[in-house]
Amino acid sequence: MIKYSYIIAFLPLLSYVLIVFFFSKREKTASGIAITAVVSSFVLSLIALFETLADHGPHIFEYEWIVIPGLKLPLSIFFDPLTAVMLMVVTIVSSCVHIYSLGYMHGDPRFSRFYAYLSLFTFSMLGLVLSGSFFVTFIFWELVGLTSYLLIGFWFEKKVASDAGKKAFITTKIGDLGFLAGLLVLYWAAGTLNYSEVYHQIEENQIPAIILTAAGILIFCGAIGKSAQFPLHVWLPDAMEGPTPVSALIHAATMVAAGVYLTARIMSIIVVSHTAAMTIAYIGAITAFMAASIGLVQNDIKRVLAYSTVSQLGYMIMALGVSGYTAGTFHLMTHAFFKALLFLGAGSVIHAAHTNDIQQMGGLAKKMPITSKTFFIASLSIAGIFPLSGFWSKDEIFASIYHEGHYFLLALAVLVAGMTAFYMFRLCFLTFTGEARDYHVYEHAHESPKTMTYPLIFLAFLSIFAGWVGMPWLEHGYSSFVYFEHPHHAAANYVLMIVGTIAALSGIFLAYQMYYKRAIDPVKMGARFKPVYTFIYNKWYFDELYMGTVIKFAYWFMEVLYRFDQGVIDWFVNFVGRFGMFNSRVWQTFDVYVVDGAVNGAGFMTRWFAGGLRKIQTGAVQNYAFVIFLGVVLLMLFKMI
Amino acid sequence: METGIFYILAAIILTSALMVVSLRNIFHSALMLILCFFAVAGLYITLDADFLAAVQVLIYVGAVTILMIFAVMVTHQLTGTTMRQVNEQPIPAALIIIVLFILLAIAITQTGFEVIGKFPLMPTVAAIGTALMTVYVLPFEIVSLVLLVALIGAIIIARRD
Amino acid sequence: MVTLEHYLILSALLFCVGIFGLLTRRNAVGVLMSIELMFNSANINFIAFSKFITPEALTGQIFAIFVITIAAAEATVGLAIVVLMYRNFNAVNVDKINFMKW
Amino acid sequence: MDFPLLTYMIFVPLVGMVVVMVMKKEAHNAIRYTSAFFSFITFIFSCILVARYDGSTAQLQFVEKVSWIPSLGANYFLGADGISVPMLFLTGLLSFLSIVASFGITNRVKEYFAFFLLLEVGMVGVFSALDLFLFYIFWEVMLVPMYFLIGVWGGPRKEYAAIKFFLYTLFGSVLMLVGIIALYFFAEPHTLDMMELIRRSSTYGHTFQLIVFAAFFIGFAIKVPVWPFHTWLPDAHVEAPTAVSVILAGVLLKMGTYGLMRVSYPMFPKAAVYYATPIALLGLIAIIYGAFVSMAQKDLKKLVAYSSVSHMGYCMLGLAALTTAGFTGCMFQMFSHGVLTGAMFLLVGVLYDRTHTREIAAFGGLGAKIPLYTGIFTLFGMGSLGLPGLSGFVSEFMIFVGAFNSTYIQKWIVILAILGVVLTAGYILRMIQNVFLGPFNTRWEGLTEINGRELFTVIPLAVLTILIGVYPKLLVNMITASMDNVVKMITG
Repeated sequence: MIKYSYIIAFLPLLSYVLIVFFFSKREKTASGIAITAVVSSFVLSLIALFETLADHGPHIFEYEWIVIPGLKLPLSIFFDPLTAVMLMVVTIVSSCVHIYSLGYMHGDPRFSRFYAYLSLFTFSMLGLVLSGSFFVTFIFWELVGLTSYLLIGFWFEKKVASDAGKKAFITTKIGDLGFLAGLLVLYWAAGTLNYSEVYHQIEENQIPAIILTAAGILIFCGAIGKSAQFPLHVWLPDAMEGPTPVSALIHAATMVAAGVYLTARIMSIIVVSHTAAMTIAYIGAITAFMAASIGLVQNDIKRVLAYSTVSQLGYMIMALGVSGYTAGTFHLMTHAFFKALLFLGAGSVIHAAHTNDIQQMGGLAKKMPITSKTFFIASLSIAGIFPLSGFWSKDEIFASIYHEGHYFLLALAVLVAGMTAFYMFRLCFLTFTGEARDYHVYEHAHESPKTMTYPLIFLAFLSIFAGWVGMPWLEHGYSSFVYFEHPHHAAANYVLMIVGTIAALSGIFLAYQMYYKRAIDPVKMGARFKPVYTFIYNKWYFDELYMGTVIKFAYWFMEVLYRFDQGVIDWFVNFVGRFGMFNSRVWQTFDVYVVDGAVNGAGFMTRWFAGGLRKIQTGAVQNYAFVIFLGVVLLMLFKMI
Repeated sequence: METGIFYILAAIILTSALMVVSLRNIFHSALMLILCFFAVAGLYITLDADFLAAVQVLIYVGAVTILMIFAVMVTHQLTGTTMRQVNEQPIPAALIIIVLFILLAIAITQTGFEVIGKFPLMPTVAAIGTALMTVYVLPFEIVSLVLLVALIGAIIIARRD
Repeated sequence: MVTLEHYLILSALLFCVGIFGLLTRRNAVGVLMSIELMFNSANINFIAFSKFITPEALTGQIFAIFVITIAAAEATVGLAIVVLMYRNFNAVNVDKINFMKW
Repeated sequence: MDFPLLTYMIFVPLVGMVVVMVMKKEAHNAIRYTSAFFSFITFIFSCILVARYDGSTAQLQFVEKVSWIPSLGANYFLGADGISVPMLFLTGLLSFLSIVASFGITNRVKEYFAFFLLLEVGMVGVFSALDLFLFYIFWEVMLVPMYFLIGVWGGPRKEYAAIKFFLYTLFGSVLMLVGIIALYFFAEPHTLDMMELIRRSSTYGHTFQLIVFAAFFIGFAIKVPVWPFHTWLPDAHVEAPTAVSVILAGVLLKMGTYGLMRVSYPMFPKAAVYYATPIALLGLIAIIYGAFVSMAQKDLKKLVAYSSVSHMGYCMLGLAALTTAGFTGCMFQMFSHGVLTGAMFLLVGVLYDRTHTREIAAFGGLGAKIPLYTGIFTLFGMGSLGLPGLSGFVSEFMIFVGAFNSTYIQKWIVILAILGVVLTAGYILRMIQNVFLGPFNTRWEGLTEINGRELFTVIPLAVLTILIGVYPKLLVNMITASMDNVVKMITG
């Protein structure tokens, strides 16, 4: 299967083409095709996974694309265990979302188009995962960006939605600038962009360290954009304007994780370049902390989850930054499942409650048993409670950081773990427990249809057990499958496990006290720490900062340049034109009065003389005769005198 | 005697010529022209040119003047004596002929002609005939042609078409 | 004694009178008459010269004959023109026939 | 010499023009279909050209050479290689589509189509002439119909735009003529044969190269247009009728870069190296400046016009690189930009025909009303902003790689030029959002979907942009041998 792994990606593309060209009017068929395609991809990925388990590879395939002297860009596939895992993640989450959307998008006027976009996204994401060179990655990187744009702005009649789409596209594009520049630097230095060849050259020390650092950081810029890392994280919360299944698929589980995937792909650079590694680690750490802090106080259920995503992505990036290849990718996988579950659960809630505001919810557990139960499982998992998936992956991250000796980062990671637990349970308690704060919402709430709850159950199952493959005691667990260079098999560190669990439990306890028992009044807390509260409630004022600086500058600059264009360049052109006109008028004057004057003068003189002279021409023969004789007389006089 | 005849003839010629150019009635002018031609013919005789005198009378008086009189008759309704017969330049014309005459007279008197004396009067008809048919035969024939052309031309011009 | 000069002066006078007529007469026939006068003056000259300078050659007389012939031809054509003028322009005054004016 | 394909390509439209001229003035439909027929024949010829072209060699193909003005050394010398074949194809295609798109013209139909066919003659001629004299003649031939097409069938400020276009281009032509004359007299024995002149390029002195190159460069730069000679472009585009804008953006702009690639660079290799950095800087300025100014536009057509300035800036950057990748990218970008911008203008024209406004702010939410149109427009918009899978990306990437790997220009220029990518995304997305997304502007309740004829004009372009975007080898294989040849001539 690995040999034909491109089929995995092309099935959804086929589905996209079919839907767009043939079934855009037939919703049932369209969704059927899309689901069939993605499930088939899942099955094929599963086969590929088993093949990879047998032979880790990497398996490399190349298809000629552009070959010109000095530039060779093949379409290549690089199939290693990470690819296999990513394929699984993408196809599983995508399948769940496809099925879930049957219920969620039911009755939408652009139902088949939604499935078309989902298929296109799945294709792009699978392509991204399969790609065997930075160049091909970049291609699919842009394509997932496009589908993200299209899906965020799916309900484009809402101004906020179309704004959010645009913001997402442009913000990630800024990161892509770095990615592109990194590709250029890397290509310039290495002469190839294929993973295998680049890795090989790095191993052989053929590329100077400084260039590697530059290339690494530049490529990581792409990840900053795509994975919504500080300082380009601002687009992700806004992206929640898209349909919730989209948020689950693209903006929680897969596309945003592509940045992490890319960072994992530059692990070779990270291990050689300390600067690059630390840049990555600290950006991850800052992001994790910042996003978690913002998540503490948000009231929009999807925004809380969005900040949670940003925070968790920061976690993964931080792990990769400290060379925790296994840890980062492991957390990527577990996070994909429970975060997708959280989003789908939130979608289910929104579907039922028709609101995003958790302050208006409450007590929904009674109305929505499956949703609330799965949601709790996912929350426990993300908080890192033994023995759920999140616990294992988070523990792996702690272990990696600890192993590399970055104690400050470790402390931060633990703190963020506590904060995560707090805001997740704040969300759970406010949504599902207690009294209904908005009776109207409560009254209309109902459990979602089966198409929506089955994926929830399936994902809940994964949220519990998917992490078990990474138990430190397993001899042939995750760490011996996905690893960098050689299996990194750390022994179980019970101290870190306990510390992590304590952090999570204390977060949950605090949330319990504040939002379930109401022992501590959150409003009072907010009032007491007013400046901090306002600061984090307003998301650290990043949007305002960017609006006030970059955007404002761009707008100002474009106006200035346009004015310059009209006022200076075009003015000059017109001036030249006008000067020409003026000149021609001057010369015209000269021409009329001097040159033409001379010509006309000559003519005039001639006329004047002639006018005199022609009077001689009387026409009377005798006058002529007279003159003749006069002439004779004169001649004689002349001769004789 | 000879001198007397000359002066009488000269007087007749000049008087009649002046009347030709100055008479109001063109018909009278034509008559005066005949007189003038006769006088000139007389003058030819004094110059021993008997044949030419005859020709003068025959052609000028007999043909040309009669032709002129015919023309005058044809155009008679326009040649009434009431009209001014002289144009606006008699005074300049007079001045110029006076000056011209003075100059001619000066030229004539100043020039020393080599006069070869007088020959006795003798008939010239035979001599002229011989000359015309021998030495001057070509000009003679050309002139006859010119006459012919002039005749035809006159007919063509005057023809009413 | 009548000398060559006498004849020449007479001829000159006649010539001048002819010119006067040529320059002043309005009637075309009058103009033609004046021209005949001038021809005659020229003939007088020819014959006078013939008599006084080349008495035996008769060249002057022959020339005079030619002049007379030409004069006759001239008169014919001239009078034809006069008739034509009269017919076409209803005028025989030469100063009226001034199409060449300006 | 077998079938004289290029001659046929040049003269079929000319015959068409004559036929149109003798047709009855009132027979509008007959005139339309006749012109479409003749341009279609030309298009078929261009397809045959592409099919029979052998891209594996840089040799000239389809050569026709007939002595023309022996006293001047001017020949009727035609030929095609990798530089001209894609342009000829583009000309054939866009002319045909433009003529179909102009079926809506009702004013002075006969003259319009006659001029259009004459324009096609000039364009095909420019791209196939290999004799400088012939080249110059075709160059001027195409100027006159363009002037009238803008000046007679244009918008409210058509006279201004037409005069500006005409004078500006004429100014460039004059400089070019000076260059041609200089070359003619410098070459011993005097010749106007481009290939011969290129062969002798090593004999030209350094200073001579610098000066004559500059003369040619300004001549061509006005056509491209390179900043700061670009201001005729927005005016001409905005005022010109839709189809003329398409030709203007799709083909005429390419003549500038084509000229640089055909004449300036191979003939003056030393100057090309000497001027590499200034040209790269001009390209950089054009990219950034054009993008920013596009962003400030409130008129759809003007936006697309300024985006052309930006996109042609990439071409200049690729040229300045003096690498095969850069040159191939430049050529690819020329083709791709012709397709994309041509389509954009067609689409703007479609909208304008229905709404009689091009003001971006007047629209909004059209995506719900005319989804098909929106989809196509978005496709070309994405192509324009360099989305992978569409043609724009391939060319941009090749240009960037080519320029970055070049030894002739500094790296920071390229890095700054990359900024253009995000700026392009900025203005394209802003435009798409303001026109198609957001709440529906009820003023356009009666708006109808794109019709069959209009679809017919844009679908080939859409197919093309996807085709060469996904499988660029189609085009790359056609051009790269020639590009490599040119680069080798310059860098030795």
